[in-house]
Amino acid sequence: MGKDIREDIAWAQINKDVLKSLESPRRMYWIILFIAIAMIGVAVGSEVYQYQTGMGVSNKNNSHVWGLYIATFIFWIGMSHSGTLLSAILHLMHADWRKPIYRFAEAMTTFSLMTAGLFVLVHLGRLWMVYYVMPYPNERWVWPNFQSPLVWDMFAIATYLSSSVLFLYVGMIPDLAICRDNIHAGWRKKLYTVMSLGWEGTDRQWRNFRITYLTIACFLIPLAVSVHSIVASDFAMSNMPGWHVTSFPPYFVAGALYSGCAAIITLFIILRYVFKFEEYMTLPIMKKLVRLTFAIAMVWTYLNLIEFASVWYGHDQTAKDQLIFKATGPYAPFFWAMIFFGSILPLMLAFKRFQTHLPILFVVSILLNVGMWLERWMIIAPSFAHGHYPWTWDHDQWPSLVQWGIVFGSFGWFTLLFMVFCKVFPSVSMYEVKEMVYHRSLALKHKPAVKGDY
Amino acid sequence: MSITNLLENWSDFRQQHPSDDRPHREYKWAMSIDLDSCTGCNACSVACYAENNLPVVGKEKFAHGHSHHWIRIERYWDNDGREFADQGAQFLPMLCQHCESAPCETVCPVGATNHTADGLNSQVYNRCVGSRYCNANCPYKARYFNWYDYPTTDNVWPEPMNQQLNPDVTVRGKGVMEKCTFCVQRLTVAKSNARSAGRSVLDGEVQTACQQVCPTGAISFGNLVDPLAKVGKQWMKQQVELNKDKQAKDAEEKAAKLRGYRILEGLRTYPSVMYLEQLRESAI
Amino acid sequence: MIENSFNRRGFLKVLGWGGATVALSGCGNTSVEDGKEFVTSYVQTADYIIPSIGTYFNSTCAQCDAGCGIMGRVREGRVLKLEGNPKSSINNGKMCGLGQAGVQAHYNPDRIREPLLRNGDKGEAITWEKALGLINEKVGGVKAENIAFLTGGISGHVKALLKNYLDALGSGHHYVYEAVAPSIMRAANKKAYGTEMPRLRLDKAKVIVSFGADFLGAWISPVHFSQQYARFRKADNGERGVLVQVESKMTLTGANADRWLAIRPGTEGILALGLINALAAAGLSVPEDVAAVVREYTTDRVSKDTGVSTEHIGRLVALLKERSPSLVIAGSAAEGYAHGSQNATAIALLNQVLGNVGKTVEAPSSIPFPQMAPATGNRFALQSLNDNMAQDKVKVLFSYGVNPVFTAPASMKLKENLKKVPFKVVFAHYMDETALEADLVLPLNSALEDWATVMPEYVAEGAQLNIQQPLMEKLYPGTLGVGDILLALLKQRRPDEYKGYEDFYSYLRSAMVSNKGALGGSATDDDTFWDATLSHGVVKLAGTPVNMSGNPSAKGLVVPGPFTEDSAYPFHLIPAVSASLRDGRNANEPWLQESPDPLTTIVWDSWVEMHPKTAAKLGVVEGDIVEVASKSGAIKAQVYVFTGIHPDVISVPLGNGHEALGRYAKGVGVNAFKILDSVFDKETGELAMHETRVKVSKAGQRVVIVKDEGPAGGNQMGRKIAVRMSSNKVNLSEEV
Amino acid sequence: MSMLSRRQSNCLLGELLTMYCFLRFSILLVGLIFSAGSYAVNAAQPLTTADDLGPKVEQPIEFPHDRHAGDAAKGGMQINCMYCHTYARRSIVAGIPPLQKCIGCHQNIESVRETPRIKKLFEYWEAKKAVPWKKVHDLPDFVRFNHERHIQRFVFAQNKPVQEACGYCHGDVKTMTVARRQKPLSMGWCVSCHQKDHPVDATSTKTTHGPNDCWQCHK
Amino acid sequence: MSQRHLLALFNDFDEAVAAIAELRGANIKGFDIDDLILKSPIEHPEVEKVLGDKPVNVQWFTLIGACMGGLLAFFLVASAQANFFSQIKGGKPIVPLPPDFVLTYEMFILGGVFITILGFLICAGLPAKRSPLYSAKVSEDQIGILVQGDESAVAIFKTIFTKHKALEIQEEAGK
Repeated sequence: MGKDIREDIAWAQINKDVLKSLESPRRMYWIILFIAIAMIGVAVGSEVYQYQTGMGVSNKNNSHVWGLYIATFIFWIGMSHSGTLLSAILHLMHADWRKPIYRFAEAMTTFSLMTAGLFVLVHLGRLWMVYYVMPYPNERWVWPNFQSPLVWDMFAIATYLSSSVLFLYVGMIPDLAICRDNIHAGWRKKLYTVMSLGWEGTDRQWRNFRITYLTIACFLIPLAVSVHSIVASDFAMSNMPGWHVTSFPPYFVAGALYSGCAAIITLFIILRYVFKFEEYMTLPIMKKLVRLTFAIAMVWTYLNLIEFASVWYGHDQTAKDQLIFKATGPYAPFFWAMIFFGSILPLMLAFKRFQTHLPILFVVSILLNVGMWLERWMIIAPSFAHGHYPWTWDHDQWPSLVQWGIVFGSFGWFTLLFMVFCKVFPSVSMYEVKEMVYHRSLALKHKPAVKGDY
Repeated sequence: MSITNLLENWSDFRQQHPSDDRPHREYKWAMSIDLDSCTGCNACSVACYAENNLPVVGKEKFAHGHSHHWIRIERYWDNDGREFADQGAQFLPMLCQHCESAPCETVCPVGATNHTADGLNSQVYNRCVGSRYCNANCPYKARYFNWYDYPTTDNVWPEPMNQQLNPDVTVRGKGVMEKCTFCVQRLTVAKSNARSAGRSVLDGEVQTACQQVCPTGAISFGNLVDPLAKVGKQWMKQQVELNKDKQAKDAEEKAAKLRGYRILEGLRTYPSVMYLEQLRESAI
Repeated sequence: MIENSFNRRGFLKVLGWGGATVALSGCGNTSVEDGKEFVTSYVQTADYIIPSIGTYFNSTCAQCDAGCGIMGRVREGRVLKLEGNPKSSINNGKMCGLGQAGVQAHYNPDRIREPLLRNGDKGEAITWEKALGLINEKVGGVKAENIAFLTGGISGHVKALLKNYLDALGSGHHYVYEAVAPSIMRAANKKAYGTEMPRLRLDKAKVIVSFGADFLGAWISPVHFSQQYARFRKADNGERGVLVQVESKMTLTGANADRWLAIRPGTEGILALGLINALAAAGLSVPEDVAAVVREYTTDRVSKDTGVSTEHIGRLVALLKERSPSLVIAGSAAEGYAHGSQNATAIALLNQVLGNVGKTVEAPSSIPFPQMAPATGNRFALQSLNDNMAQDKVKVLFSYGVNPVFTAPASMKLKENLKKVPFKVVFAHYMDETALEADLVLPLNSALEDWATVMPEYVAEGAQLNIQQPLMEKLYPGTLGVGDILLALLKQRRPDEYKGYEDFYSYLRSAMVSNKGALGGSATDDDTFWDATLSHGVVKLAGTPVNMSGNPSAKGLVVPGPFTEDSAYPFHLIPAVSASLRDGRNANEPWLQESPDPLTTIVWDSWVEMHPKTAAKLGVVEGDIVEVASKSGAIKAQVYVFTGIHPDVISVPLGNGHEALGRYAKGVGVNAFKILDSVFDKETGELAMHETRVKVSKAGQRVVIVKDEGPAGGNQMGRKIAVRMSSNKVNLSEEV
Repeated sequence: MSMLSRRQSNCLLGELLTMYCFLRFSILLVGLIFSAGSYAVNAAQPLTTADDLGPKVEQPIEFPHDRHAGDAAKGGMQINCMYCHTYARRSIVAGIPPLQKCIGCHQNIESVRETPRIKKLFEYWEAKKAVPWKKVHDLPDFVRFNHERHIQRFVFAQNKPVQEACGYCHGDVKTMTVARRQKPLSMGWCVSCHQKDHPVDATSTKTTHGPNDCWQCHK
Repeated sequence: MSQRHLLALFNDFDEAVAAIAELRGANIKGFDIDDLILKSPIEHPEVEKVLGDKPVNVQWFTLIGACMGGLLAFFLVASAQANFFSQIKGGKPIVPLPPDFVLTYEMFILGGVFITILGFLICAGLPAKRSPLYSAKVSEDQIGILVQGDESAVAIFKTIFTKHKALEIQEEAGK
């Protein structure tokens, strides 16, 4: 296994390389940006149409009341878990190879949550009344229903979003200070000056910073788990066959980590190319990432099987019918595609030769995400099409172009946010790469490690 | 002071429906539908359209499953492979079951659907934000969503048809969920009249629109608390109890004479609508 | 409910509805908005009018000929909903969907609002003065025998007035036409029982054998029969009546039968005779001449001819023998053949043999005012009118309450013949197919704006005169009631006789009040009588029961054998009469279009019903568009496959396929009337509705049928939803 | 040693300072959170006596409520509210009297017969046209407020003076000419009263609060 | 006595550690080792060690914040349920504990995170104005030692720094 990172890389060089990403990306960056904006245009157009005409244009119906919006909502929520995985979990586990790549993973967390949040709005029949969901003292003397998993969602996502934004921001303060010190004019200078809060890298700052970062990381892990468990309880708390499954929360969390990792691989490759990060986002790191993804894929597969088995050997005939319907009904192609992309395809990642083959990984990681997206859709659609009440079973409900348009546009929205972030803020954590380089070089010199080293 | 209130009345707040020790006080509206009398003629459904301002969505939208029929007639065949459906069809009017433990109520994020003191499952249109979770969680799928703006952009009631609209019932705009209300506008009037007269509502004083038209009188509706009410007697006779998810009929062989049952009772929704099984003559 | 004791006409004038606002869309506005809306207030009002509380006025339903009493809920000057009038013995406060949709006929946006005179292809709005003047001019210019008046079933004072008008003209022809009417059965009943429409006591019967009579759906007086049916099913003594339905295409009644027997089309008479034979063999006393006729109808032969298994025949015989009284009904499916009269006669014979006459088949009452007695329509009338038109014998044609251009089979060439009539006046609510052909269209008041009296043909006991009164002020000033038009026309002819009547209301009131003795109000003064009459909505008339014959006789009974195969047109076409659309005149009421057909749950369309075997033979599946071609024409519609139909039969519902009428009806479905062959009942000359043979071929397209049932169809998938049990396990008398 | 202690004390001081800041802050925070919490669930509700003056509504005839219902001392006729708004006790709406009723009195009152308002009134009467009064208390369409119940409860059962009972929601109409909304008529305003306990009738000490389910008022 | 500030930049971290150790050992008059501020581009727990044991108080904020968040949530939710007209929901108690605990949990975390950040800002003294003795190098690759001492000590500082191969020494008068 090669080196995660060259330990002889000069610190000034790190600054220079990363700061360069704020200045002059490859042309591909602008192309991506343009495409993203065009995609958002599609979504905005679709949403305006849907807003004005009514939810009916999304081609849902009375037994099939949820569609792609909720599926994609879960998808994006799931996506957000990767950031937490890399920055918080691996941070606690002292896996320092995460350092060059955790920043963008965290940004991904934030932006995919922001995208997910939009889907809640898009999904609502009366989105102009969305403030009814907020618990605030009002003149109507009315409160939201705190028993509803959707309100839990609201709480959980608000918590998660604000916590991860803070986490991202706090972790970025030292880097913002670097930016402040190296950029001397323009709005950026002002932005970095304000945002770095006057960080000087003093020992007092570092000391508190370290503890704070660790504490929030500790909070974020259960939070992330709870967020996706709560999203899972939107389903598990209901009585729909196919949803009313005890193992949904862990299953959702595993799926979330899985899709998040796959997305990180994709973005890793894109960023590496676009911002010329070859020195930092190195193949050995990719290799570790791929192996992690593989492991999570197997966990997910296992939980998937558990879910099927518990339904199959359970006594709930309705749920069993539902499972059979999924595997044999009109949704069968999607179901089997999901199994293929989610469980079979990742087996490829077990082979060394694919673990660093970027073009293949790029394609595979996208397919994995397609599989994970299908997983969410396969939770939503077949259950509605085959619920408790046979009279209202509907024909396979194919979403309308409006739904597809908004889902499609959401990827543009995410990409736009993400790409703008990478252009404005250092997407590789400079100070942590320096730490990494520093510690690697110390280890290389066979110097006795200082106590408490990591 | 809210917290004081909370601490003082804690035991009250931990109380739940349905429960034997805290039955409904004055009213518990319930229904029973005799499937042996129901001929599937659809009169109830039309009556509901007339009474409750249901929009006629048209063929295109009906095809997409956007229809609004708060009471819909389902038609089942049980000819399992025989050449002819020679025992006829089974018709079943399905409407909101006004479950005592309604799955829709707990999941509504804004509390637009609640349980009223009269045992109705209420739906407040104006509070609804349209998350459609209630419908997702309704095992009977008896809730209907306004997928379009029927009164305005869809012009479902072109002039002068809008003059038919019942002013006692809101005309729902787009994005809200709606469902059978047991004709709550009629119940409210009946209760108000009864209170002014210093009594409670008598059996038969108030009818739901569907009950009123039913040519064969298959639908009975009334107050389950009232010992004189027909509906209560029917429930009693059929040994169907509101607060149970397993009835005498399910338990014992000797109860085979009973034909009252509630749909999907196993899900513990405790519906307020009892159905009476359809009968077929064995001699022919 | 508040009893009405107020001068109705005055009331409507005083109230108006100008101030009434319509509550639309409740969910948008979330705040208190002052000064945006107007308050409903009156100039003058009655004590019982309280804003926001509905007042009920009784009237009569005009949606079909059953004549149910209705009760309109009126609030702030608008009629909101129709409910059943509990005082009417026909429906006792109940309603069917069709009746309730009357409110949509009233508020229909496609109603004609002023008289229209043909100008090329367009109608030009003219004044009533001009329109009536034109009629006067035209009828004055032709011989009385060249004037024809075509109406649907008509009764009451309007009928009397129409009669007077025709007399005043020197007696033109009055054709009473109904596209869907049990006219062959009427003739057969007349022959067998001595009365056209005996009263059937379903509630008294222990067994009902119905040969295709859809008495729960669309036959004669469905709401009335449904109530009797409920009592039949849940008799006071606890014995549940058994319903056996014999027909080739399942009707709503068939779907409710304990046993539905699919019979080869047209062989209903054979089965009836076979049953008589088997009953005789089982020991029932049968007159010798009858026994002689039926002797050859052995169970084996009957089973072979009809397709009903010997086992079922045996059980049916046992049941009829065991449980008495029974009731055998001949419905439209039995009578719709070239030998329909014989079928109906054979079925009547079965009733007589079973001794049901006098028990479950009762004599109707005579009607005290023959000039107001219902004129029942038939299809023969249209045939004769058509012939006369073809021979240029009709110069002026009035048409009221029918839509012959829509309901006449294409083979009659009615539309072409109509063109030969120089002046056609159509009284219409909508621009229907017939109105489009007219030279002058006179817009009518809706049934909820109009005065009339209705004498229903079928009332359980005695006779009844129903009042039809306005429930609200006219929506459009340009419409007139049919009574008013006739009165105005009569004033042209006999000014002296009618000048005392300002309008039809005053005519009606004085006609009623002057006869109050016969109408059961002799003891009261005029105003009280009139108010009470309006308040009740119905007047019970004392009638004497007519004589009825219970003696079975086989005289002249010939029942032909089953059809021979026709290889070119292998299927029998059964035009199904749907409970809500009937002959199609109500097709523009959206509630009816959207209320699913009970058996197929299809909405907003027509379809071709067929048995799975048939479908397999033709290689079609549900949703395939097929072409149904008869000798007279072809239609294309979607296939619906189900097991409630005989494999030799396909069925297309009537009522849809309008080319005009209005926004809700136009272009929906196909018109099965058009492809009916010109085959007539041999005895009555009526068009035999079920006699058409068709061939079916795939047209290549496939659609998704718009219906309420999902992909699970009528299958409960093992979930306990609609449950059925055997009736011998339950004692209904113990139930509440 | 001394240095050490100094350093320590320095440290302690800093510590204490920090802790003090922190404590002060957290005390503040606790206070804030609890007050926010209880305010939120309890105290935030609008005051029942709050006035919320609605817009001026222009009526076809400026009906002088003060002349009709006002105190005798101020030149009013002291007519009972329900003499004109007669439907209030038996219908969900209070209703505007039919024109007939206005005329019924005014055709006998010669003294004001020629004033412009009365002239206008007679113009409507002669044209047999209802006066297009505008709604002053116009609740949204999804709200069902039942006048009958409130009048039965407070006027007939509890024996409150009519003007007090009506005035609770409509303000002191007897001092106005054209009526104008004086209370917010918001949901919280309704609820604030429904949650209170009111005596069941004039004599008993038993109290109940208003009905609390949504469908009482929403349709 | 006027205080002087001195910032020395080092390239070699070992030298910087050694310089601090020497400063501590030198026992310079008018200089307190606690006033020494280390500025570095990366976290240096091992370097900070030589500065002595300096406690961190952020955890207390975390504790209080989390508890406050949880309590607030529970009481807000339960009181709202109890006061919001006691709307009955689907056979559940008016104040059902399991769902309320979910929200309590979320708010527990939210409170914890927010107050931790607040605590961080307070404890780390942020946001602040940068001190005038600041070099962009400390955010790049050099370690800076900022000392504060009496004028008399400046020379000793300089000597020690120079000895340990300080790249640059910045000087400024104290306030």
